[in-house]
Amino acid sequence: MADEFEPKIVAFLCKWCSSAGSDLAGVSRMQYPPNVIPITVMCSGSMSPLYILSAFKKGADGVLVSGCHPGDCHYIKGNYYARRRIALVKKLLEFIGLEPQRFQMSWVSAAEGTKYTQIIKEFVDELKPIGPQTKLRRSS
Amino acid sequence: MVSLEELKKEAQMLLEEGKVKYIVGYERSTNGLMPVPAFIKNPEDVERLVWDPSCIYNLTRFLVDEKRRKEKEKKPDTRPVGIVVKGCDSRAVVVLLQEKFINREDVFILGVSCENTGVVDEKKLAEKLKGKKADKIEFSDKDHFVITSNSEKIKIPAQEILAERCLECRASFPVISDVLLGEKVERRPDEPFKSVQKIESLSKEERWAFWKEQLDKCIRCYACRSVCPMCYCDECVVDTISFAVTADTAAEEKAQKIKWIEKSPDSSENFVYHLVRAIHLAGRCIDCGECERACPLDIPVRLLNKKLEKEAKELFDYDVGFDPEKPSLVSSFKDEDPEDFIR
Amino acid sequence: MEKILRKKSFPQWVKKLESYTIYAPTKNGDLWIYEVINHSEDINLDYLNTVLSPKKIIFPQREILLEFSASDDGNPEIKEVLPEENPSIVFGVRPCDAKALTLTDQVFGGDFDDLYYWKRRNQAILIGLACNTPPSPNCFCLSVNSSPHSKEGLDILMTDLGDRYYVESLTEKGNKLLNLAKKLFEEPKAKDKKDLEKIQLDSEKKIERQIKEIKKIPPKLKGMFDSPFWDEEAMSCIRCGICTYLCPTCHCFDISDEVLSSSPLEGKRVRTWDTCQFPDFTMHSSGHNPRPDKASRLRQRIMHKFQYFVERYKNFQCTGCGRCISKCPVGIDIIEVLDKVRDYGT
Amino acid sequence: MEPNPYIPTLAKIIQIKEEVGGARPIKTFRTQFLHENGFSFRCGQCAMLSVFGKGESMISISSSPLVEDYLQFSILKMGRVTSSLHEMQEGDIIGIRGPYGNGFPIEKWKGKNLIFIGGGIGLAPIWSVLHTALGKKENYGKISLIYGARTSQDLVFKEELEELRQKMEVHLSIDVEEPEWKEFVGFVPINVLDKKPSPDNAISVTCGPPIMIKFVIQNLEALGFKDEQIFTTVENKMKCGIGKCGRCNIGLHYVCQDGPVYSWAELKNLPQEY
Repeated sequence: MADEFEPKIVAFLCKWCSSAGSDLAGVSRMQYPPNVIPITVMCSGSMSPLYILSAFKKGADGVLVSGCHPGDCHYIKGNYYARRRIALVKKLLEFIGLEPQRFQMSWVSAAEGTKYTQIIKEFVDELKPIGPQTKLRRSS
Repeated sequence: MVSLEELKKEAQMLLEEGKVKYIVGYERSTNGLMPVPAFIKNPEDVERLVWDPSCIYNLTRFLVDEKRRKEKEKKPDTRPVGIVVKGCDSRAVVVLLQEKFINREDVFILGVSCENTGVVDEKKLAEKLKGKKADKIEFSDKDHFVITSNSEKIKIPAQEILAERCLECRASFPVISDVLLGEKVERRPDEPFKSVQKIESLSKEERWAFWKEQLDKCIRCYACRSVCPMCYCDECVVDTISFAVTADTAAEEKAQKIKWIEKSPDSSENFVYHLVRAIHLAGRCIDCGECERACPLDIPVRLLNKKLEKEAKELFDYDVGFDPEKPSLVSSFKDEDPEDFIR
Repeated sequence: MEKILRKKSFPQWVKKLESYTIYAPTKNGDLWIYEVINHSEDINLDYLNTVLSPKKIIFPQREILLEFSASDDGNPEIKEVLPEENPSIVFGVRPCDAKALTLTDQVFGGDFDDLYYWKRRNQAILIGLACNTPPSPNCFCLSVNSSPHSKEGLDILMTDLGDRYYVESLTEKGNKLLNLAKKLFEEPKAKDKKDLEKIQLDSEKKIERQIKEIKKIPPKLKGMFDSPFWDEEAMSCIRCGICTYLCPTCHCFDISDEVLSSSPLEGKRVRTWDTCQFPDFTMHSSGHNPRPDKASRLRQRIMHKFQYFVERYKNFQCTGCGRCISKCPVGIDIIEVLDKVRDYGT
Repeated sequence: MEPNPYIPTLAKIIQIKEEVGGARPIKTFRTQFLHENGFSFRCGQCAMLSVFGKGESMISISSSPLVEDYLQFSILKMGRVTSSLHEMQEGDIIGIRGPYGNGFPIEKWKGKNLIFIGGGIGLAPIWSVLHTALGKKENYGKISLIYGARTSQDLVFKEELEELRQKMEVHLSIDVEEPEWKEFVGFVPINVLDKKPSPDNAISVTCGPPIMIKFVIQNLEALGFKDEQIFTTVENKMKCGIGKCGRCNIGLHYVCQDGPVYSWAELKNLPQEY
C-alpha cells in the first residue's frame, strides 16, 4: 500500500472564511487527508489565474480555490468577481485537455470545518484514480 | 461599395484643417499583396491610402503606441489621431475606451464597412491560386473578390477565401465612428463559434494532444502579444526585469520581481504564457485574428481567446466591444452568475 | 568528389546512414520544420524553405550551461553540462542557411571558444540542396555575396536535375557519407554537367529581389546614427521578435538561472535566444536604457547586420533568405529600408 | 579540455565591510578562490559574479593586481543579483569568472600626473588603478583624486580616503550642504572646474554615472585636456562577458571585451549609445 499515489493539492484559502474553516477543522482534531498545501490569500477575488497555472507548473496534482459564501465576503464583492474568473479558468483548462477534476472551487465559511474536511476527502478520492498531473508540470 | 476616393477626401480634409495629428491607414507595400500600415501626415500623401480585401491589419495597435509616445514627450501635440477601422477593429477601439486607456477625443475614427464580405485569408488565397502570384485584390459586386495575377483577372466568391474570423463576424460595419463609409449590413453568423466547437468536440486527450503539438512549436517571439491592441501592459508577466523603474526604485522591489515564466521555450512555460495571455484577454478580445495571422509558426492562438469569448457569451451573456460605457467582463458580476461548479 | 545519385536510390542511401541522427524538413501544416526523422521514412526534398533555419539545430533556443545544487554543508556545487554525443546529418540545407552558419562560426569562435556551439557544429554534417527556384518571393542572396548554389558552409551540395541529383561532396565528412554507399553513386557524364550549369544559371536569373549598390550602404549607415530616418521607419514596428528569431545569422542570447527548488537549492543556468528588439535586452537595472525606443532597436538591427558586422568580420551579417521580410506582421521590408538608407539625403 | 568560458570558479567571501548604509547601500566584499587557479588581472578589468539561482552580474575589481591573496568588489545594491549578494555573510560561496575587459593602459602613463575623478560607486574601478599607481609612486608624477557622492553617508572607502590624504591630493564633495561638511559642496563636474587640474603632462580617469561622465568630460576639455588625455569606463548591461551575446555593443565594439575603458578620442567617434 505504501507506494499508492498520494496527490499533492495546493489550496488557496481565503483568510477570512476558508482558512478559518480549515483552522477550525484542525482545532477540533477532525481527521482529513494530509495532501493539502494551504496558501492563504486575502480574498478569493485576489486570486490571479497565474497562481493557479504556476501551481500546476510546479507539479500540483490538484488546485482548490476556496472563498466565502456569496454575501459573506469581507470585501463585499470579492467572491463574486472570483466566481466569474475561476469559471473562465476552469473552462479554459478543460479546453486544453486538463482533467476537469484537477481544479475545484468551493465556498467554505469560518464555521464549516466539517465541510472543509469533506471537500478535501472528496478531492483526494477524485484525484487518486487519475494519477499524477504530468501535463502542465515542468519536466526538463 | 465603399469608395476609396471618399476615404481619401475625408482624410485630406482632416489633414488640411489640422484636426488630426496624422492618419493611420493602409498603403501598398513593395513585396507582394499585403499592404503596410501608413502614417500620413500631410494632405497630399492621402493618395497613398488604399482599401481592399487585403487590408487585414488591426491598426488600433498604433493607438497604444501613440499613447506611449505622448507620455514620454514633454510638450505633446494633443490633437486626435485619425485611424481607418473596419467593424472588428472598431470594437477594439471601444474596449480601449471602456478601459479608459484612451479618451474619445484622442481618436478620430474613419469607419469603413466590409458590407457583405470581409478580408482575405492569405493561405486560403494561395491554395486557390495554386502557386500563381496575386498582385492585387479588389471587392467586386456584392460578394466576390477579383484577383489580378500578372494581368490575368480571376473572380472568386468571397466566401471561399474569407478570413476565419470574417466567417464568424459579428460587426461588419464599425460600431463607433466619426465618419462611416459603405452601407450598414447586419451580419448574424449562424455558427459564430464554429472553429471553437470543432476543438471542443474532440475528446480530452485529443484536445490535449492538439494543444501540446501546437504550443510545443512556440518560439516565444511574442508577436501574438505585440500585435494585440489589448496587450498594453507596461510590464508583462513574461518580462525578465521590471520596466516601470526609476532611479529611486528600491532594490528590494526590483529583486523581488517574481519570475512567473522562464525565458526558455519549454512546453509547460509555453502553456502558462499562452493560457495567462488568453485569460487576460477574457471579455476584452474582439477576435480581430491578428495574433494568429502574425504567428510565424501558424499556431491557432486565436482559438484560446475565441473559447473565452464563447464562455463569456454563454455563461454571462457578455458581448465584447459594443458599448464603451459597459463595465468589462471580469470587473462586473451578476447575482445569477452560474455557480454549479462550486462545491 | 562529384557523383550522380538516382532519385529512386536516394532512400537506400539514407538507410545506410543509420549511425547518425538525421534531421530533415518535414511538413507541418503549411510550414516546413526541421525534425528528427527515423531512417525508414523517406525524406521529401521538394519543399521551399523551413520556417526556422538549421541554426536551431546548431544553436538551439535553449541550452543548459551548468547545473547547480547545494551540497550537504549548504554551499553551492556546479556541474558543467555539455551537449551529448549525437553525430547528426541535416538534409536539405539551403545555401543561404549554410552560409549563415559560417557567419555565426566567426562569432562563437575567436578568443573564447563556445564549447556548446562547437560541439553541435562539429558533429553535424550539412547536406545542402541548391535552390532551382527561389524558395521565397523575397530571396535576395545574390546581393549579399551568396547564391542559390553556393557551397559555403556545406559538406555536400545536392542539385536536383529532375530524375537524379548531382551530388558534390566538398569536405572529408561529405566523402565519408558517400563512401558508406559507394555503389549507389555513378560518375557524372558530360550531359549531367551541362544540365547542372544550365540549372545553376537559370536559378540565378529567377531571383527577383536585390539590393542595388550594396557597397554604398555601410559607409552611409555610419553617418546616419542620429538621423530621424529611424523614427519614421520604425513607426509601424510592433517590437516582436520574429525578424531576429527567424534570422539564420542572428546569434544574440540571454543567460538566466532556472530554479527547480530553492531549498535545498537546485536548478540550471540556461542560455536562451534573445533579441535586440525587446526592451529588456539593454536595460540597466537602474532603469537607464541606452536603446529606449523601437526606432533605436530597428537601427541596431540594420546597423549590426550591414555596418558593425561588416567592419568587425568583413561580411554582411545577412544571407538574403527573406524570412524577416515574408514573416514580419506589419510588412517591414529590410530591402526597402536599405534602399532608403542608400538614397537618404540625395 | 579547453576551458569553458561560461563556467565560474567557486570562491568564498572572506570579508564583508559595510561602506554605505541607507537606501542605496554599498558593501565591499573580499573573496578567495576555493582552489587556486591563477586568476591574474589588470587594473580596471571586471569579473562576472554568480549567485546561483539568481543570476550573474559584471562588477569591476576594486583591489589592485599587486594584491595577491584576495579579490575585492565594492557593490551597490541595485537589482536581483546585487541584492542577494548584500544578504550574504562571510564564508558564503559565490562563482567568479573572468577577468574581462581591457583594463587601464597604466603602463603607457609612466611619468604622467594622474587625476582620478569619481562619482558614487564609480570610485570602485578607480580604486584598483589608483592603488596600482600608488604602489609604484616613483613611476608617476603627482597623483590626485576628485571624488564626490550625493551625501557624506554615500562616500565609499571613507577611512582609506583619510589615510590617502598623506600620500596624495584628495578633494571630496557632496551634492547637498551638510552641517559639519567643510569641503566642496556641489556636483563633481563643478568641483573639477573649481580645482582646475592642469592638463600638461596629465592623464585623467573618470568613472561614475553616465550623466556625470558627460559633464566632467566637457569641463576637462574646457580646462584644456586633449581627447587622448581623458579616460573613462562605460557600464553597459552584460551577460556573457566574452563578446558573443551581442548585448553590450556600442557600434562595432563589444564593451565587455573591447572596453569598458575608453579614451575620449576613441569613444567620441563611436555611436553615443551607452
